[in-house]
Amino acid sequence: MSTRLLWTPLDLGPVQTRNRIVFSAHLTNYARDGLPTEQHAAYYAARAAGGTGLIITEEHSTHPTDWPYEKLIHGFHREVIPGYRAITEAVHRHRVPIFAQINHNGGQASSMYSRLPVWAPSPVADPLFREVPKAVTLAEIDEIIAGYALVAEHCAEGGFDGIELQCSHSSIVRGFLSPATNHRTDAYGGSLENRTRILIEIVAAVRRVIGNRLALGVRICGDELIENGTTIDDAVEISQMVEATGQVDYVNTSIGVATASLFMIEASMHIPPGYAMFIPSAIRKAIDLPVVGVGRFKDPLQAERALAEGHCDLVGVVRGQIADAEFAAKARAGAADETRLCLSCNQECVGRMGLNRWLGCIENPRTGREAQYLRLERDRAGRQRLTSAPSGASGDSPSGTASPDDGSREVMVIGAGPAGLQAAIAAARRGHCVHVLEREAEPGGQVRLAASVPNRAEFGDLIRNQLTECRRLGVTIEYGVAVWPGLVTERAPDHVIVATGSEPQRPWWVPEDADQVIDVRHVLDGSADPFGDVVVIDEIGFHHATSVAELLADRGCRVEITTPGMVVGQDLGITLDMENWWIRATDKGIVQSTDLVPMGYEGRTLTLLHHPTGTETSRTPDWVVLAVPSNPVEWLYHDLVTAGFSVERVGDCVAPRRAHAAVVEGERAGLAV
Amino acid sequence: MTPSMLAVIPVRDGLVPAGGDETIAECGGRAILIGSQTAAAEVCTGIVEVHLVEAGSFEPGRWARGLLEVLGREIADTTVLVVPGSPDGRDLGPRLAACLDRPLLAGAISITAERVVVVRAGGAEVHTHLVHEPVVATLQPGVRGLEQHLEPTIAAERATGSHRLDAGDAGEARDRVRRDARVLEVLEPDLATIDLSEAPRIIGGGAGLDGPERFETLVEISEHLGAALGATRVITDRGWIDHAKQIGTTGVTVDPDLYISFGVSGAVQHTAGLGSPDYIISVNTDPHCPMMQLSDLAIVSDANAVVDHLHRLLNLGEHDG
Amino acid sequence: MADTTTGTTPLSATVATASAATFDVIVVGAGPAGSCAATVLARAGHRVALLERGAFPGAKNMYGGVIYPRILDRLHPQWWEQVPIQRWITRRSTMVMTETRALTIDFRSEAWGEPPYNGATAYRPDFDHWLADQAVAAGAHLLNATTAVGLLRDADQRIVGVRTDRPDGDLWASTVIACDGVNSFIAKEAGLHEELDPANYTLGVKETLALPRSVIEERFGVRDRHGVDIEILGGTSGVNGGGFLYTNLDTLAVGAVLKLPALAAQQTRPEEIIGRLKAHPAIAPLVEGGEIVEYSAHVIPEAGRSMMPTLTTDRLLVTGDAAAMCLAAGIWLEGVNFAMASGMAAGETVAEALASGDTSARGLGGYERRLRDSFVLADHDKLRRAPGLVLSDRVQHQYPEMITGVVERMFRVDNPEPKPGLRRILREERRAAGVRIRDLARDAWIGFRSFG
Amino acid sequence: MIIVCWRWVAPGDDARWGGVSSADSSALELALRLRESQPHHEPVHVITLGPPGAEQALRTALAAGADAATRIDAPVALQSSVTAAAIAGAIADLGDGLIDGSAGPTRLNWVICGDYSEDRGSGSTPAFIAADLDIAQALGLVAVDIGSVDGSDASTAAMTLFATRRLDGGRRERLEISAPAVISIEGSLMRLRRSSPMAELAAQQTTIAVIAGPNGPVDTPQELRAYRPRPRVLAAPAGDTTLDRVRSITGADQQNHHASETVELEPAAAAARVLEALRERGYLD
Ligand SMILES: Cc1cc2nc3c(=O)[nH]c(=O)nc-3n(C[C@H](O)[C@H](O)[C@H](O)COP(=O)(O)OP(=O)(O)OC[C@H]3O[C@@H](n4cnc5c(N)ncnc54)[C@H](O)[C@@H]3O)c2cc1C
Ligand SMILES: Cc1cc2nc3c(=O)[nH]c(=O)nc-3n(C[C@H](O)[C@H](O)[C@H](O)COP(=O)(O)OP(=O)(O)OC[C@H]3O[C@@H](n4cnc5c(N)ncnc54)[C@H](O)[C@@H]3O)c2cc1C
Ligand SMILES: Cc1cc2nc3c(=O)[nH]c(=O)nc-3n(C[C@H](O)[C@H](O)[C@H](O)COP(=O)(O)OP(=O)(O)OC[C@H]3O[C@@H](n4cnc5c(N)ncnc54)[C@H](O)[C@@H]3O)c2cc1C
Ligand SMILES: Cc1cc2nc3c(=O)[nH]c(=O)nc-3n(C[C@H](O)[C@H](O)[C@H](O)COP(=O)(O)O)c2cc1C
Ligand code: SF4
Ligand code: SF4
Repeated sequence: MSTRLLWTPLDLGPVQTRNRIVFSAHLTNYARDGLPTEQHAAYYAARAAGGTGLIITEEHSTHPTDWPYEKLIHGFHREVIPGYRAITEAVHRHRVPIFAQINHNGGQASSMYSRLPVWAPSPVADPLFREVPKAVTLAEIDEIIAGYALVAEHCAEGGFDGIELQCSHSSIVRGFLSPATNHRTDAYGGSLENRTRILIEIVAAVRRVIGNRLALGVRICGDELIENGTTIDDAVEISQMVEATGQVDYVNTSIGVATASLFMIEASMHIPPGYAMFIPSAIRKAIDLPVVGVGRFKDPLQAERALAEGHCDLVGVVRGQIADAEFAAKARAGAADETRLCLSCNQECVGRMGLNRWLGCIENPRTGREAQYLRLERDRAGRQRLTSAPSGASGDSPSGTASPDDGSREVMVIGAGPAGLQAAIAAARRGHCVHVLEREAEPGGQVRLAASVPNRAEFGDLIRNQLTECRRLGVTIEYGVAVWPGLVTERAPDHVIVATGSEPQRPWWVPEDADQVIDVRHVLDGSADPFGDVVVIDEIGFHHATSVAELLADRGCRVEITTPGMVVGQDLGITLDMENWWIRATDKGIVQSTDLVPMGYEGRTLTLLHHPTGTETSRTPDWVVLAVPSNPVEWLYHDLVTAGFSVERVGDCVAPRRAHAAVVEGERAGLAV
Repeated sequence: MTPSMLAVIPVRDGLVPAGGDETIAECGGRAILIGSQTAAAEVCTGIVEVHLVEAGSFEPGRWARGLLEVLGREIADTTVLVVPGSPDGRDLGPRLAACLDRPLLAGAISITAERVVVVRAGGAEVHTHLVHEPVVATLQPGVRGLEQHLEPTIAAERATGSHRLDAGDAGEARDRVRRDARVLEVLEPDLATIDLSEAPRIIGGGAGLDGPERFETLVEISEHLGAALGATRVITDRGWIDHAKQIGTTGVTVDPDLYISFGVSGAVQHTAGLGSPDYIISVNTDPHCPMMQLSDLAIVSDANAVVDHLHRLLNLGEHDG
Repeated sequence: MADTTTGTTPLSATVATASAATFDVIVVGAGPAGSCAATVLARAGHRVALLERGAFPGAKNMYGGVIYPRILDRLHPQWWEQVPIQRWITRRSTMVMTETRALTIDFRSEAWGEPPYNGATAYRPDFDHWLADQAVAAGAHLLNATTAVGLLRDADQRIVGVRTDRPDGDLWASTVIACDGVNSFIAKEAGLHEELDPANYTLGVKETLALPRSVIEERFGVRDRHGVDIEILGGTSGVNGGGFLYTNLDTLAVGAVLKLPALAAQQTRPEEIIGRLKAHPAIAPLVEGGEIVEYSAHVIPEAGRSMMPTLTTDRLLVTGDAAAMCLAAGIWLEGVNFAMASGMAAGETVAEALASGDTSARGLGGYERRLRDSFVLADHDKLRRAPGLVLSDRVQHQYPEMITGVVERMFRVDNPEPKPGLRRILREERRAAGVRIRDLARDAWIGFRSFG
Repeated sequence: MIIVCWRWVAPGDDARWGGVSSADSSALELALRLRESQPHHEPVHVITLGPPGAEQALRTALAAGADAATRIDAPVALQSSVTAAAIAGAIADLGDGLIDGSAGPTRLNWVICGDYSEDRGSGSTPAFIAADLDIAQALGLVAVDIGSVDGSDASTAAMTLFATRRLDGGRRERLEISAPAVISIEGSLMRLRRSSPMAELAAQQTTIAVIAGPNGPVDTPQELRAYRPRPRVLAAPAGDTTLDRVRSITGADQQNHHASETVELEPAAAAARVLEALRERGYLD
């Protein structure tokens, strides 16, 4: 299958995109004090340089009553304009058009930051924020509309090529469109036509200020996935009304509501790629405007197919381009297999949004740090007599000090987990000669295990991507070699990076001879095969316990997960895996018990303490499977330090954490060689 | 003439061709089925009006002329006659157009009684033709899809009328020219070349297989079992077999009765294109991978050795590889 | 159903005895060299076959993008009225760059934008096709899609023609001119070329970037059909070589010429080197937003005079790239003009020899003389050592560092410090760049002799 | 006589890159092989419709062995029925009684076309030619049994050809085609032979007959735009409740399949087990 349609230009009103790939709107948390920053500019510019067809920025707020999260761009302040210019100029340099998404989040917000009542069509509390909003008056509706127009004007002044109205998953306009949140009885409520009135009025007001120079798009939700919400038929009708205004140049789509069904908007790997395709397809059938399809487009072929089957005219590739800024360019050059494929893990992009941190990517240490890396490389390459690298206060900055470039060195990396492989890549990119030694017959370390369970296979692409990069850079990998200090002495590398990961740990309460108590890793690597009644103890609060529980349930075990936490798999909420987990766990009959601390194991009896109440309960399972913190494998590092080698360590062998830490540290250590 | 559409579907031995159902759906359920055993033909979309014309074996010239004789009124009253762009349809369409002296709009992707949209310039352009005068159009199979896949209806049960054309034109044979080629026999699908999407039995190979020669062995096995060969993306990426054989979201969507997988892990991107086989056998070293979970018979074993043994058991000769 | 493509029999077995030659001359390769040779000979009334491997002349030929066609004055007066060019070069820049600094010498001449012009950018499928058309118009017999696969020899081992890949494909002639480009198969067959030494070759890589005409004219400060030629020293990611950037009407050609052994040693892919060149602060603003429409790579004989084969043997001449007459030394990237000139010289020589009835090596002796009298060998002799110098580590890495360092400090205002003297700057920057006086002096001398 | 019809296409109207499809060139090869299978010399005549640039392609045909070539001077973008009519007219003009054989020994036997042209047009031209000449057609042939041509004596009426044609669903049919007929073949069938250098040079000197063709009607749509595929019907997720729809979209409702039977076997036994299961299920006897 060729990717011909993908590379065909398309007109969106006055703007032409050179291909069909859109970097659709998404929050980055790069804003500071309500203003866009240099971080934004560098981030978008990298994607523009990487060949994307169109960029749509994160939302710019249209009104002071709208401040749902801290790092929101306050588009209604004129002070944003210089920042807008910096962004648009950086992007335009690559001849890529950039649109601004403008929005009022309406009732999907809290008054915490704004200290103003939240506005909405009707006093219906959002399930996430649980705050009853103020139903807006007709005068306030006019104010909202004026706010959109004002921000559109700022955007035009700031050099944007178009405006997108976010009317889909988190917006006061959505609030009006949806019968679930619009209970009004005036001209703005009731019939679909009435509910769409505010949208049509905003379109007219915005078009009036931007004239015909800028493109105007509307993002519409195809199924809110909430009770009594709008569904695809409504979306089709709304699109037709939007088209009928004759003032809109394209329609973007999405699915779900950002608060109640966020997990469907930024679907994790449990949900099939292209899952929301029915939405653009149905809309496109009804209207003539170009329609954008979004939702787990990970692959140029997949995108081409969606275009070829007429489901959409443009494809949104958001996380795909967060993970690899050159997604489009690589595909264009026929090197799609060199793409750093997004894992749909949601750990460092979506996940960090929930934690109020700037957007990153588990696989790509450069995401969000484009400017620093650019500077660093330039400085390095120029062999400038630098004494210190760009200082970043946090550990997130690319590196410590820039070493003088004194030619290629022999680097030995021990361990082919994500940390070791990333270190190898970074060092090889610096021109060093890198050799990786791995004990097992295969690369990947714990990631290999993590990806071996149902529906988690895409997590393994992390390793596949790293291996591709290693191959390209000429990194050599030797398998089946368990490294000991003597081997290092024998091979005498110039520098060693230890990335030996972590190993399972037995908690204090497990007796030595308890053979039926095992670690999740033993289940996944096949060294144990539990049966019957199984209790999985979740002290990590991530995929470890839930994955194994599912696997065992599939094998016919009766599984209960217990956790000392308030909920099993606590962090699954952050990566939007929680809802799917619940659906599957229920289907598979997995029991979840919370607030339980294991206290002892005797015979086959497991004692558990309900810590809020102090009551003890017990279980007598056939097997106990532990998802508990592991031990760093650090002896080799210490031995090598003692032996006087130039050595650095990275990843779980420093302190057992997650893959992003392994990758970031690997990159840092590799660059520092 | 009020704008109207009518599908003309060439049928062989009761078989509706590729794109036939789509064509009928495009015409709102109005159709003529012409060919052999039309009464037995099964239609998987709504039928409003269907005329059966028993016409013997495929002879496009004679069919076109004959249709005018038996259904001249219906045809004359129809603005847009739509023929599926299947091999027979592509042959019949121009003959029909020539007989009727109507323009032909071939290779359409969308047809209504008012406008016909055709693809041109090797797929770079679409041309919209407004229907000012009666036309014949051919609809590309597969571009439309069906709203819902209905249980097949036997055409005869809904037939508005039945007609018969003289099958042979023995008289003509001795004439100065024979005006149609004669069908000697229809050969059943050659599984090596069949479109995977149409194959009733499929063997799928995945990354568990260790080399391209394994696939050569598999080709022989699948031929013997009357199955077509497919593969996962990993394999097509490696170039061991053609991309057209890739099953999954970015490959072909298949729907076989029988699926046998060797060394396939069963990633969603693969299984999403698998349809719903009646029976699945998988051979894999990992009993827990999703493909094995999906299987009716999951065999834990080295797929490479199993392939070789199968080859031997089927007496397909020693394979050096 | 089986396919019938006629196979060719092994050549070593060929002992030809044809008495009546089909042609007087066979010219192998309808590149610039071949077409010029064929034109000259056809005009002199000889029967000439011009063989071209591609679907038409130039169909597959790649190069950087600039042609200096003045040599055509003699062959095609007023050539500028017909030749299909992209832009006339009226600005030529030479850039010396390190990863963060660049020094540009920029020359502009309006005279180059008027007849008789100097250089032009052109697409090879256009230019070569046109040039071959001139040969056809003169009466040469052009055979497209015809590859020469060997030389025909008679019982005395004399060259009597060429075998092609077509059925019944033997063509007879008393003289063969090898114009088949770099790695000339014919010259090798004739025993004129020694085995390939990678050290003598560079790899030319090029990307063609599409940009609107107006953008190009704005960025490069040209209009009408005027264009720019930028040659770059340094900026090739540590691989010895040089870069270039040329303007066509609505595309840019950006590329690099890279020393093969250095490239292999660095494990860097040529695309990445172009990628980094494009990202250089001095180049990025010129190429930004260009969409890659083509990527190509080709080897170039670079060692100049020192690797030229013997140019003549009995009944055979070697021209153009086939004879390594390409000047690819850093800031020079010329070959088409040398090819055309040598093709013309070959044509004239053979015409003379045919008239005198002696096409032995002696009869063809006029070829080298002609070349020596023209710029072809004159330039090559003069620049004999230039490739070595330009591609040396010092010129590639240390001098750019030193030169740009000097300029940076000259123009930097270090107030309140007083300006240091130029002499001190020179000394300090030379040391900082690790350049020894002895090498500097020697290189200066070679440079002076070559370029001065 | 055998007529070969070529559709010449030049991308971007640049004649240098112009040419015919591999199906068209294999049509000529088939014609030449049919000619060679006959004891007498049956003339092969190539016709193309196009601008002067198309003559280069006709010269290739002459060099490869065609006896004559005609260019119908006309724009390439005509309606296929008009193109066909022009070609049929040109064929008819080649001689009275050519088609019904009444003209004596030279009668029209085959009109051979490629199955598709380089610009993948509508593919309907051959059928229109057949209709215009009122002769048989056999289109989309994937195999032609050249040895089967029956009719060693050109004057006998019946000349037949056996061939295989591709149907849908992977099926094929065997056809008996009696001359005169229009046939079209796929490009994979055979490759056009290369000509000798001297034939090539000779062909360059040959004059090519040019006849005036129609100027229209060209294939003019009311509206022309860049290719925009039609949306294939795609069902919206089923279910009335939100959860039903979520389950349907996420595929949660399909993920609960358990292996009915899992066995661990040595390869030999595993292979035997596979065959046994296939037999049990009736897939194998
Ligand atoms: C079941 C499970 C699920 C998980 N899920 C997630 C998740 O969803 N998201 C997430 O971010 N993280 C997850 N993790 C954690 C994540 O996999 C680890 O944090 C990460 O792999 C650590 O990377 P590393 O390279 O530091 O170490 P490892 O991945 O442990 O790799 C260390 C490598 O070093 C090799 N090695 C050790 N000693 C030697 C020696 N002496 N010589 C040679 N080689 C040696 C080992 O064989 C191993 O291959 C999960 C972990 C598990 C076990
Ligand atoms: C956007 C996108 C689209 C995609 N589209 C498709 C698509 O259309 N089709 C598709 O197939 N994939 C597609 N993929 C790739 C898909 O995600 C999987 O990577 C792929 O299907 C895995 O192929 P596999 O099962 O052959 O390989 P693996 O997942 O590597 O599985 C190999 C299997 O072989 C087993 N095995 C190993 N050795 C042996 C042995 N000796 N004997 C028996 N078994 C053995 C292993 O246990 C494992 O189960 C797509 C991916 C993305 C991101
Ligand atoms: C990257 C790069 C950039 C360059 N930039 C420039 C530049 O900017 N300006 C400049 O003046 N020069 C440049 N050159 C050099 C220039 O391209 C060559 O010197 C010039 O093309 C040589 O002409 P030629 O006729 O000898 O050979 P070619 O142009 O190589 O022509 C040889 C011809 O012979 C044909 N042929 C080969 N073998 C056979 C055979 N066996 N049978 C039949 N036909 C055969 C080929 O198809 C070809 O048409 C560049 C070269 C490269 C690689
Ligand atoms: C971190 C993150 C933040 C997002 N924020 C927004 C937003 O502010 N506005 C919006 O319309 N969509 C937002 N989205 C949704 C994306 O536009 C897109 O629909 C979604 O990521 C699915 O596309 P993908 O699978 O290509 O990532 C966000 C997505 C991500 C990953
Ligand atoms: S963090 Fe995970 S989901 Fe987010 S962009 Fe990176 S790989 Fe994709
Ligand atoms: S303990 Fe409760 S009240 Fe106190 S900080 Fe935590 S959440 Fe807030």
